[in-house]
Amino acid sequence: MNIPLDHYLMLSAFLFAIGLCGALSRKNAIIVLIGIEIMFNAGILNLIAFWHYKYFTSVTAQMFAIFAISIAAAESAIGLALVIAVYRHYKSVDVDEMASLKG
Amino acid sequence: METIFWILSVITVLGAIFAITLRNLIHCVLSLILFFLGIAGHYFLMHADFIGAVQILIYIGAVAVLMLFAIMLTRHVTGDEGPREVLGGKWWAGMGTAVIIAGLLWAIIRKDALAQLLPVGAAETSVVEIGKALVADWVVPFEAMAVLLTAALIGAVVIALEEVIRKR
Amino acid sequence: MDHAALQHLAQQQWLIPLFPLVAAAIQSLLPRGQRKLSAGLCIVAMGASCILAVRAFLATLGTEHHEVERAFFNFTWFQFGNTHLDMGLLLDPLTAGMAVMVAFVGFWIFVNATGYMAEDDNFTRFFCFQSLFAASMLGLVVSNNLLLLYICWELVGLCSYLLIGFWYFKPAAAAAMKKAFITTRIGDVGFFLGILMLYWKTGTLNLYTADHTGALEQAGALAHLAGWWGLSAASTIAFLLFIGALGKSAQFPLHVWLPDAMEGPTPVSALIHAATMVAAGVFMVGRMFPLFTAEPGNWVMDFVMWVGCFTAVFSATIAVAQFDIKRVLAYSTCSQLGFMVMALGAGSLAAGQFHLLTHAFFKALLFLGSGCVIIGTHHEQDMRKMGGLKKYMPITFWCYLIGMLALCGVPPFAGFFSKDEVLLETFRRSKVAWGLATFAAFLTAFYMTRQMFMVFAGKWRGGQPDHGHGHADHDTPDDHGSGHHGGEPHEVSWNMWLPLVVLSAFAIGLGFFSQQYGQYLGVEGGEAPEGKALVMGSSVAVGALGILLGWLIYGRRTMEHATEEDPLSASLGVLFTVLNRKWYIDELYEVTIIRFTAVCGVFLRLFDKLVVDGILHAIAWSFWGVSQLFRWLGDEFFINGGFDSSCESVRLGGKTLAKLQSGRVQNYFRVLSLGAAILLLIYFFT
Amino acid sequence: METIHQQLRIWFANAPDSVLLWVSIAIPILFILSVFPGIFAYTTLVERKALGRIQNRFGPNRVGRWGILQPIADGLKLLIKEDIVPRRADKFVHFLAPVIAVIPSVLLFAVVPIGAGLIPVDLNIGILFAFAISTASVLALFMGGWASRNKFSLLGAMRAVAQVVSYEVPMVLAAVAVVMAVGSLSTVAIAKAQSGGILNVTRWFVFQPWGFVGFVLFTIGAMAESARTPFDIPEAESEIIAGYHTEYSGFKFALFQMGEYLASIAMAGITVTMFLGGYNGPGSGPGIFGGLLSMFWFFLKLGCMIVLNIWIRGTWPRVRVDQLMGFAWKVLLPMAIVNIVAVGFWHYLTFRPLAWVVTTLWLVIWFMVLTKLAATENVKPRTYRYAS
Repeated sequence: MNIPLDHYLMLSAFLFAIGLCGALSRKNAIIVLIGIEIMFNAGILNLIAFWHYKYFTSVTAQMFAIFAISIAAAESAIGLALVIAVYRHYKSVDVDEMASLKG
Repeated sequence: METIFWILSVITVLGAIFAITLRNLIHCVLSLILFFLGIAGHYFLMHADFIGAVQILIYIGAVAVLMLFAIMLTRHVTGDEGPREVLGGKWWAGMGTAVIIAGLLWAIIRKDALAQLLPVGAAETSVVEIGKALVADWVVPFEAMAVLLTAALIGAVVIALEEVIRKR
Repeated sequence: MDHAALQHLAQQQWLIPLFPLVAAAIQSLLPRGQRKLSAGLCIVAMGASCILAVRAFLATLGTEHHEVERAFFNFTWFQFGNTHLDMGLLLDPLTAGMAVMVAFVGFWIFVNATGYMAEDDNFTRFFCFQSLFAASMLGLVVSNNLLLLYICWELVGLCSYLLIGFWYFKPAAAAAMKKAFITTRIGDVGFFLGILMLYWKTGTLNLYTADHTGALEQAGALAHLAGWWGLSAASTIAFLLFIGALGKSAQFPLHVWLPDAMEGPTPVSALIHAATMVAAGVFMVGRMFPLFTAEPGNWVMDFVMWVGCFTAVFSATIAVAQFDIKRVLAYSTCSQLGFMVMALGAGSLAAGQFHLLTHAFFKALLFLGSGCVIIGTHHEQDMRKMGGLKKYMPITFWCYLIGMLALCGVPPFAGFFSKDEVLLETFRRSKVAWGLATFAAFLTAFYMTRQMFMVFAGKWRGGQPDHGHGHADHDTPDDHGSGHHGGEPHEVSWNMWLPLVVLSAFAIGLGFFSQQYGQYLGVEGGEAPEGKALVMGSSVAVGALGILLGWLIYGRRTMEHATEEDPLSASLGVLFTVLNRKWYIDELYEVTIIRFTAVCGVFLRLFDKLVVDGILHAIAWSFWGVSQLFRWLGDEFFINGGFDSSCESVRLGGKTLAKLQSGRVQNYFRVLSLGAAILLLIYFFT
Repeated sequence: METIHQQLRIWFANAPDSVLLWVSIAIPILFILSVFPGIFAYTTLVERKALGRIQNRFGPNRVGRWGILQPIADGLKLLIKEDIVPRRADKFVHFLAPVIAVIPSVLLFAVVPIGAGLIPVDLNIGILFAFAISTASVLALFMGGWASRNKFSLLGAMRAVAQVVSYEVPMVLAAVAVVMAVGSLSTVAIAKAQSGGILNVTRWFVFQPWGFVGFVLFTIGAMAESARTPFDIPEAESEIIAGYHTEYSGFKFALFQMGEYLASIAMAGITVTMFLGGYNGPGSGPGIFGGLLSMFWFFLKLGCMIVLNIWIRGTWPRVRVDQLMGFAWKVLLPMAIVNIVAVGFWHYLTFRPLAWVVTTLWLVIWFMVLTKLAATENVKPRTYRYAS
């Protein structure tokens, strides 16, 4: 395989931008979470790419990837639970409507 | 192998784009799954088998399913969005920022010599190594992660159950 | 006892605080009804700790060397990068003696508490806190590490907070708990600074280490490093640490919390004022003593001595004019702590620590005795409403008498020897301080005699059918003396007086070991110092004088009615009121420090409103400006239309962002990514 | 794959390497795609015959002798039936769901060693791969149920997702016990670890206390995961018609069935590999004869597992939803964790008789405790609040 590292980095950058775009512009909280997940994945992809191209003798990158994935899982669980709770309250998952801290 | 890379990349990018642009939320999550699969494929391609399997197990098996459930609990089960919002309203703000960031990253990556690295016949890390590292050098983060996941589990249950508890 | 065995014992020191800790953990889960189990658990755990402490103590006894036999066990708590935080356990004479005292006195206090708290609903909660208190104090004693010591120190503070406010429904108790916590916290700031500075200068928090690089073993080196205020580093650290002790051991400017702490149940008072919390400060100074003495001839030691001396006299004067039985003891504790601190300041570790030990025994005795009196008279604390208790409570009387004589420094009792030693050491350092301290000793004898006569002599002045404050509501079934509607005092049950008897034995006998204790600590005993006869004579003389005066004023003619004026107040006039109001220190703090803090609060709020909010608005506008700049840059350099429009979008986004407080998550997020973009731009162009 | 490649290289030394590579990739794929659907087809026949026998009737007996051509007839019938798609259905997802249902099931066979040295891919994360793939099967059920725009379908889908997610946990933990004992995630290594002993039989994990418990847990989990009776509440016909495939007909329905059966067979294969010694049996080993024998043993055991599944299906009533969930979380999950501890005992107690005693006692005591704790429900006559 003769793909240089920058292909992966650019793919990852591109995915990150897509996720960012989704998180910034969609109103639906679930899609915002999806965007964040995409960004997470782009980051982890970067990590693994660097591991594969440069630091393959070390196990650190994989450890980081595992921890990042676990954290992302926890984050999405909490995020979605929050979305459900917010929905119960506002009857909406539109992030623009969640502008008040008052219960 | 380049072919596989390009195919996977196209799948991944398309999955990501659809995941944030489609109107139907369920479709969004389904294309997100496609995206996750593409990423997992990339991991397998880079001989990070374990991470790939973990990616499928956690993201597709847990996160995506969770999202489907959340959609079911918060929307009409059809998952349709209300008014059309794609490519309208605030859309351009996000798009602009994203394009700027993507462009800058692109430029930076192009500039960096490191990015021209070619793979050096990387040996894959065996699962045994990962396992040993997890319980030896990385045991504190590992334990912290366990605590975090437990806390997240309990927290998610509590947040989601709040209404039920209050009713009692 | 060879060193290996000692080492082995040092490794097991952690067991001593473990038992009460486990007991506390279990009790926190017990239902409220499990009184017997809770108390039993607590006492058994404390007994086990006591046995272990005695075992460790016996092991340290056998050493005949001139070098202090010291064993320690350090282990790494956790590690980050190359830095690692250690924990350690220590076994040396100071620790062993202190641990035995804490565990032993604590044990008997627990036994007494089973009687004192018998009527309380929250019996298990009380014992849970007590156990935790004992555990943290024992942990503090056995630690070979300032971090562990600090953790336990704070735990002790927390437990005292919980225990003083045990009856949190009483407003006075709630206020007292806060006062105790906040006042000691002021001292803790100093303590913490001292710890930080120590770590900064030595790179370790272990007191002793195997390779002789422990904090105390570097004291000599620290004495040659420059610190603050023209002191050497060692003395600076010592000074900061002493501020911590100042709060914990209730020395002069920070003494105000201690008398208020009387709002807690009496066994708590015994535990706080005798064995544990206040002792913690003195013990800590003793523990860190090498730092204090590292640099000879600086003002820190003098400062310590004078603070102690002043507190001793000052509190003794207040104690003269108090009517609450526990308050008299509280100020007496302050005063005695002043003696200990003074001794330490005079440079004698042995005298200070020995007085700490003896004082712990007889003050615990006195407090438990006052607890018995309070129970025996059905929750009466005002001495004016007591009297004649000798007839009703003989056992308590005799034990109390022993405690009182010990405190007054009457020759064969423990207090005589230890106080004598303190005075002697002070005499060698400063004659003025010695004079003042002797005066304080005189006052001590006086106010204790006053108390004795008011409480035990004469005739019973309480017990009027209409007496007291809501006595009716605890006429509910209680196990001691059911038909006591007349308020007749009665002797307490055996589990309350037994501790008194045991502690009395120690209050009598402990003093004879004063020489041995000095040797045991490894401090060279002064060979027949000059002025020994003078000091001893004057000390006995003032003790006798104080008792005599007390008898003259209060003993010849005892009070007849509770409302009768104190004979002293007639002769002292305004001064008596001032003393009764504790020199108006609380009021002084009220008008100075607290008022000042409130003013500061108002000022800070203004600052927040004007400056911080102003900065926030400025940031908002600058963001808008940045987005304007972007537009301009974009127009100038990239005439490309697509880029132009995206810049336009950024500008639009920027405009939205100017309203920073919109509460919209996505807006924040947009600012964030914009910031990231700017950072990337900077990275790209530099 | 590599071994096939090497073998081919020995046999056809002249052929170009790339051709050999593609051929060596194609062989296992073709094998899986031909053999296992066949097994699936005849499993349905066996199932119907066996159920017929259990329910005191004949089962299919018209098409061919003993109904032997029945699966082919069924397949033909389903192929030529009209494919009905509900008008309001999400057409694309509705179409995609049955396809996706089959893919993970087929992929599962990639890590099942069917004989000594006979495995499509010897992944060093074999078991993890299997679990990762099998979670994906839940998506097909969800997509099918959701895309149909039918509330029964949707209910079935939700039930399926909840059930699969719940049973995944004890199943994985049961497998962890094996992984711990072997020290590898590779299915080949797991099978290899069970060879040896008397007649290649005594080292099967099922003959060890923790292995037996693991086997039971895993079998129950696998059964629930593939939604077979008694755990078939996602398609409980008396409650929600046919669950997620209510709106499917024709060949799409067949694909759903196929996915389900293939997953069940593959899970049986993994069970065999992990607990029943895999391909190990008397006479199995390297070489042509040993290899054939090992394949024989593997398929024999697979058949036994399939028959066991059918037998359980025929004899046990369906569980309720709450019982299903309670069983997974209150009994299976703690038992699986206890089992992991048991493996620890087994590993560290090198004196075997002692290990036997300790492990067995540990497991038995916990089993009794857990069943006692879970059996809080008193069976009382039902009371009807509004209809008495």
